[in-house]
Amino acid sequence: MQVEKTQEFRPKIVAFCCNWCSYAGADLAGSSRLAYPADVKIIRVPCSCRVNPMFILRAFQRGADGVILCGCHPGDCHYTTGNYYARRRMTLLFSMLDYLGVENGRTRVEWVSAAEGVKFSTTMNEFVAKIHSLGENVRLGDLRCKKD
Amino acid sequence: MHRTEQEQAELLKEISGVDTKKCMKCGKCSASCPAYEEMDIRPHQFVSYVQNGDVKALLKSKSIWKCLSCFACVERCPRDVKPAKLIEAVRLMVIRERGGNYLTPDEVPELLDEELPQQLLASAFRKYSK
Amino acid sequence: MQRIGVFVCHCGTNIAATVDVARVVEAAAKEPGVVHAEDYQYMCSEAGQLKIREAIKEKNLTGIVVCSCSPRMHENTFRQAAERAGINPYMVEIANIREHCSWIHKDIEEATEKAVILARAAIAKVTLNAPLQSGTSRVVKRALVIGGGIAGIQTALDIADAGYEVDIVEKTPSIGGRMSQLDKTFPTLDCSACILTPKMVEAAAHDKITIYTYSEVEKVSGFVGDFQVDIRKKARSVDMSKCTGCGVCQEKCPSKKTPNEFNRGLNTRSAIYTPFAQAIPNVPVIDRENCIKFKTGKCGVCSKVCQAGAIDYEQKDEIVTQNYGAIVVATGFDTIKLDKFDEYSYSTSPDVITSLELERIMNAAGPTKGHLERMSDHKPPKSMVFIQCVGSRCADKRGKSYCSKICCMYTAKHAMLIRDKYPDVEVTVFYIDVRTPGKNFDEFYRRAVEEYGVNYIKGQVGKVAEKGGKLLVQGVDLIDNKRILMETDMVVLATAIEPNPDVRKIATMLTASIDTNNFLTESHAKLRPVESPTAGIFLSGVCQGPKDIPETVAQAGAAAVKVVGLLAKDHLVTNPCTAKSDELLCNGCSSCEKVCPYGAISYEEKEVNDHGIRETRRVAVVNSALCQGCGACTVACPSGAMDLQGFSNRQILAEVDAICR
Amino acid sequence: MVYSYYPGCTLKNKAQDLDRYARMSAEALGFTLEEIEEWQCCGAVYPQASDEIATKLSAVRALNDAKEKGRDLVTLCSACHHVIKRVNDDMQNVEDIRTRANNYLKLDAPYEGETKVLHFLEVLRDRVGFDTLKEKVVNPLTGRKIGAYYGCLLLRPSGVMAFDDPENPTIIEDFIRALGAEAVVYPYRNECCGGYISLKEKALAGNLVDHVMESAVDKGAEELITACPLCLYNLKNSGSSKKVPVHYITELLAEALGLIKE
Repeated sequence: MQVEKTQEFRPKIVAFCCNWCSYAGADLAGSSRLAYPADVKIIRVPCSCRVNPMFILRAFQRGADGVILCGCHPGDCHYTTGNYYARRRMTLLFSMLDYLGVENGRTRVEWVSAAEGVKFSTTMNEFVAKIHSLGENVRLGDLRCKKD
Repeated sequence: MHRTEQEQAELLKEISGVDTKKCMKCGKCSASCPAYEEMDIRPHQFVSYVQNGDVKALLKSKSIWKCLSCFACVERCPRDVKPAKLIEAVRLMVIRERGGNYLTPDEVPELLDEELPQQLLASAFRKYSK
Repeated sequence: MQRIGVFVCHCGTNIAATVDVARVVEAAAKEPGVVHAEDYQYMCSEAGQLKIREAIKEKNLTGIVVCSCSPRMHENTFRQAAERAGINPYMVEIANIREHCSWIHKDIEEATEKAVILARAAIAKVTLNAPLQSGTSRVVKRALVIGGGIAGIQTALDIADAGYEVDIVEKTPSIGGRMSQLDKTFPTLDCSACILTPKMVEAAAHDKITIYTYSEVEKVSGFVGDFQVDIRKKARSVDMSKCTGCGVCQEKCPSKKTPNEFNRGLNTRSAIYTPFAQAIPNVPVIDRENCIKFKTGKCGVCSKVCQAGAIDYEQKDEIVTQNYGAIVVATGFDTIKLDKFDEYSYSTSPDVITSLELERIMNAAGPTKGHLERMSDHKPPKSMVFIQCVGSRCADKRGKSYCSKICCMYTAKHAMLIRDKYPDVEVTVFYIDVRTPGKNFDEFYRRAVEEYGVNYIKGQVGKVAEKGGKLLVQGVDLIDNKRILMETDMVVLATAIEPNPDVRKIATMLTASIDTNNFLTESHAKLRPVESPTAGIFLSGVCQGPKDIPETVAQAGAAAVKVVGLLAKDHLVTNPCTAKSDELLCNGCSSCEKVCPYGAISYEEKEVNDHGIRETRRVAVVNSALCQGCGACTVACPSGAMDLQGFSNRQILAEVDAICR
Repeated sequence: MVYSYYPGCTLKNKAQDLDRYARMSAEALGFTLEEIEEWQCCGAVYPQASDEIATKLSAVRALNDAKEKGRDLVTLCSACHHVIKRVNDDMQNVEDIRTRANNYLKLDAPYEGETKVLHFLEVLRDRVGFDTLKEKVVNPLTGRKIGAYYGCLLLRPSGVMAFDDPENPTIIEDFIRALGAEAVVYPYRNECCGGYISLKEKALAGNLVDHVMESAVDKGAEELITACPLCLYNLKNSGSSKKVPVHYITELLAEALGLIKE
């Protein structure tokens, strides 16, 4: 049993969620008991525009296999325009990650409103499945962090 | 090639580029049409007939030969639907079929008169025949 | 070194059924800095909170982590508990092990493992938390209302009645707005002036209300609670303290050719004028562009006839600077220009008019003294045609995409009034839909049809052409599927309304957002309908969206309540999770300033001590009263000088590390 | 200034006056209309269907010819102007039509709507200027009450044609005033006369012409001018109402410029 567990690939997935829409959407997924894999761990940020590309690079460096950023729908940002900044920054970052050999599928931006518990859960299920299909991320991992 | 009425309706939408769903049924096209009285199916009805897939009636309609291509309906439509394009598409669907021509060369001599401009013949053949 | 306490909640069985709480406690206790860890049935209960308070005191905790439900539920509860025990409320972090864990996972092993990781991330974050102090900012107990129509007047009256000072700034020479131009109002048909003028008088007489007419807002700075506003009082050329409002100057003024704006250009007025007889203040202004004295230097008739000696050609514009705690926008609307709808012959025929023009024609104080007549030959019409939705509900660029909302009702009103007063006039209405959602509205419309015999035709008009001194209306009846070609004497166009064109300029000054149709955006379409997303800015009337009078008055009252709620506070507590710039790292590049949606970042020349070197640098300074804490600037900053308190780079990275460990 | 000029089928035939007076007047006003070589009939009807390509090619050839000479393309007949202007718009904005038309034509360089299409009246208004025109008038048409007949093709759809306000145009009225005559504005000046269907639908065309004539007469017009040979034919020959004479715009222009010797 124990042996089987360690052999199974359990991806590490970081989800940045804005406080106003997506974090609330995740709460709604929870209160609606809409399951998604436990591999997803959410970090709360005030707005998607708070997410510095550095945070995502750091996650990959520390062994994350996928990073997803969720924010309010365009036009619905609590801070009016934050999600537009996020979208532009992530577009740039993702193209750079692609260049570095980190597959496009390992990163994703999704707009999830506070009412979209279903969407949150579906998105996370899809994303985890995608990461499973891509397997372990080896590109940016800091070898010093690697544990045997 | 045989098409169902629904397929014909889709084809009409495609070659006309008209999105029939945009229509809010105000009737301004028909209110603007100078040929309205001569039409058995009116401009606004072309939009709803196509939307409802009722193409057979349109193919038989004499309205397609009465449309003046004056674009008053296009200009004044508040929803940018462009009924004239739909009427032209129906007309094309008819004349593209064998035997669908509304004007044949042997009819021409008796229609001619002294002053008739070439342009009228050119346009008549383009509108009525393939 | 922090001393951290971890409190794991069972939430009854909500958490404990899928998360092995004891294992979470055990794992948390091993994390660096954790000196206390325990679990309890309901942490949010009084008993649970007591446990937290006691632990803080007994173990000298400096920070706490509560593993429980979503912070959106109980973050405040636990912050207050921490504060009561004497530590800073911002030294609390929540690990959401209910909504994000126990409720969505079935496998106890998996859920427990995840709960441990979430706890670890929260511990890592709280280790880097710093005490934060909510600031306070002052509230100036005075409100500004921009626009003196019914919306502005009602808002001002409600605020003033609650005991606060209010200033109304109105661009035209009198308050009253669009409502003062109306003849009767639906659905009760009371005379507009009879219900509006008492309110105008009340506002003018109110000891808490100051009215600036013929004035405009010129500059706005500051923020919620303390806006500083420059108001330009345009030179009236008449001394308000001396003028008695006798009206002789207007009578004697030789320049009488200026189109009368109040009557929508249907007649003319003198160069010195009050817009209408009940104007408040009842003091005329000189329209300098059309005054002979100002144009040629000669004339001066008004000055000669004024017994009070009130005429002052030398008067200059004056700037009044005033501070306000809150600002209400009530700038109202205008009808759209009809130059793109000439199929209706509005530009070419004087007998084709807008509904607002008809209001003036039907008004006893209007250009025809209330007699219904054609503007071309002043003959009474025998038949009239009303066309609905002119410029409303348009998908093309000619008009507006929205429904103007008021036209169906005022058209029914006009039709009914005309049939009532002139039963021999035939009235036909061309409509697309008749929209009458409102109390007693549909009944009103049905009365127009059933009792007054107004002929409603479902269909539109394609062309209106002048012919033989009459108007030839070419339309369609969609129910009968037949062409309508009728001669008529007058055509009335239910012209779309649009926000007052000045609103764009005002919204920019206020940093209030505006939609593609120039309507001001509300903070939440359902739940915050009278607040702008910009704190301290409120919306009243049609500037926010098309409305009739009852709705406008209701919204005006709602806006006033929000203003009063704000002004009632002695100070405002500011969110301490604001951006902060490290002046040693800042290179003054302005990147942060450009992305800030609140204008919270400015630059100062500041003397800094950089490793012993003293120099003056241009550095970013965040106004914490304006900053809302979104963090856009932190990412824009190329030198890493800008950080967000409560969500700092180091804190978030620590969470990332803890999750990926 | 030399413009490429597309006369079209009718101006070479039944409407030679329209063509001849245009060229004479152009020279008198300081510009030249140089007929493009080997032009083909535009078909006189703009094909609106998205799958019609072959019927647009003659217009593209004319447009490309002007492009190669680096000139603006001037038209006179309303139908030609309508067809060429709209095909040009397709070549600018409709990728599918642009690609397919270029695939057919195999030009040296693909044509992408570079040519500017001007109606003769637009040259007078925007390049010569009606004020200049007024100065060049030697034989002002004083006292004549002239109605402009726009018809439909010059004005609509206004988004593409961008000729004038489609419901209340003024360009021909300004032209009439520049020639010294009185412009009579009447509401049916932009309503269709039914020219296109006058071959087979005589009754309908007659009806529409009557509406236009009645409207013009009601407002006091004593003669009408038009840019379209088909409208001219139809206004003259269809309908039963009282008629006023109809002329080409260029006929009056040449007269006012003193180019017609009695």
